[in-house]
Amino acid sequence: MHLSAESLDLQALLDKTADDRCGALVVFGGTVRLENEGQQVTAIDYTAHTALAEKTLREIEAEALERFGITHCRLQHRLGHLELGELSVLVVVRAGHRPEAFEAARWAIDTLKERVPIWKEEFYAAGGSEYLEGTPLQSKKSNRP
Amino acid sequence: MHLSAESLDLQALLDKTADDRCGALVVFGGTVRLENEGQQVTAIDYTAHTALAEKTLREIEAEALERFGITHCRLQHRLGHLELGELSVLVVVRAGHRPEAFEAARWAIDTLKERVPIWKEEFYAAGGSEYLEGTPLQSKKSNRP
Amino acid sequence: MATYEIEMYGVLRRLAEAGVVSIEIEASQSTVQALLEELALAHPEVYDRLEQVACAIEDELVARDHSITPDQRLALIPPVSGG
Amino acid sequence: MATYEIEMYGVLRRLAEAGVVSIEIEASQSTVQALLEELALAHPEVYDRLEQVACAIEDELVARDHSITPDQRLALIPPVSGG
Repeated sequence: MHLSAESLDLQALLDKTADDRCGALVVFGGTVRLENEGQQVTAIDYTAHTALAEKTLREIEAEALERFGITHCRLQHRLGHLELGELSVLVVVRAGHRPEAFEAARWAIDTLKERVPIWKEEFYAAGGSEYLEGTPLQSKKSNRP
Repeated sequence: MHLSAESLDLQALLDKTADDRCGALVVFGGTVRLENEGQQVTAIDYTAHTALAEKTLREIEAEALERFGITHCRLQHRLGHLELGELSVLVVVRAGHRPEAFEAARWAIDTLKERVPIWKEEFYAAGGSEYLEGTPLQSKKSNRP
Repeated sequence: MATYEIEMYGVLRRLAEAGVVSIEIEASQSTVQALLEELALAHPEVYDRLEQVACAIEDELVARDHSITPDQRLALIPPVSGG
Repeated sequence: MATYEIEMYGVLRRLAEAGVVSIEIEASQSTVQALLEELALAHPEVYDRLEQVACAIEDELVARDHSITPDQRLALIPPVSGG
């Protein structure tokens, strides 16, 4: 389960990935921040294309294992209404050693932000809300001649 | 408290550093690994020069804030007898954005391994134990002419 | 004529004021591109977003010359901003 | 002559088979370097480690020409391997 309407549970991910073969754990967490581009934020609503997002998150996990030779990579993203400070995303990487663990975690969150169909709508203290400018998905190229 | 004879408590560090100004959390954890340099490990004993280690850990935290412009950096190291899979060290960084959070966490664990007077004695399935080759501390240069 | 349903995500849902919009086109023209062109006519408020939109059917991204049947829903994926 | 205590850490503790060793030197020679030279004579098993050892008094690293008094304990810090 890569998308969750409930609070993300880091300890559960750590328990699921516990592995004596690994000496290094790297976690990235994204949290709702009070300020963005000069505006005071009060909350963020996250929505997703759930089928494509789930599949893409699984693909990024598998690609991280292959690219970086790490042992575990787990990605989870929160959906729904998040208050300040709440975790929106978790990346958990376990590997033999720390260089590849750091590299894989960084790559996984960067890639998640580029490829996974999730959208944030920020709500402001001054009133109103905005969908943030995002990253266009690389459209599938035509298979036709 | 930077040195602990008890299991390290990541959740406590996350709670202590919770901060609405931060959008990025990076955690590094070191865990006791089953294999090192071809030998099967059963446990590690960590010892420290506690006064100098505490002070050096505090210095690295403060230096991380200044170097990387991050908001929080907490370091904790376990002492005593650790079984396979147990956490030996935790680095918790919170920052506005992820690039500096990743850089600071990586720098903090690298620097901890170079500067903090802690020693590991590995115990092997084949019997016996070894102190691992370490990194010499940069000796203080003479103040005299 | 055949009726197609198009799912709107992110900012498109706000602009179109709907999660799903229905479009009618000739069955013989049933490509993703034809649906987008008809959508732009029926919903001009999303027109200038369509260039940056990716298209999906179920959990597959599809190209604009992909053929589509009325039992398939086209999903419009604007630039993503998760994390 | 004055008695000085030297704390052994890491592999030094194993080699010396003691956490603290006592050394006697002339009070007039009381530098860190003089203590290390006497230690090498009294405990040849640690001799070849001393070049890579850092020295501390309480929570301060000190240079080898640092003066030391018998009420201060010198700590010998071999290469570190935490993390």
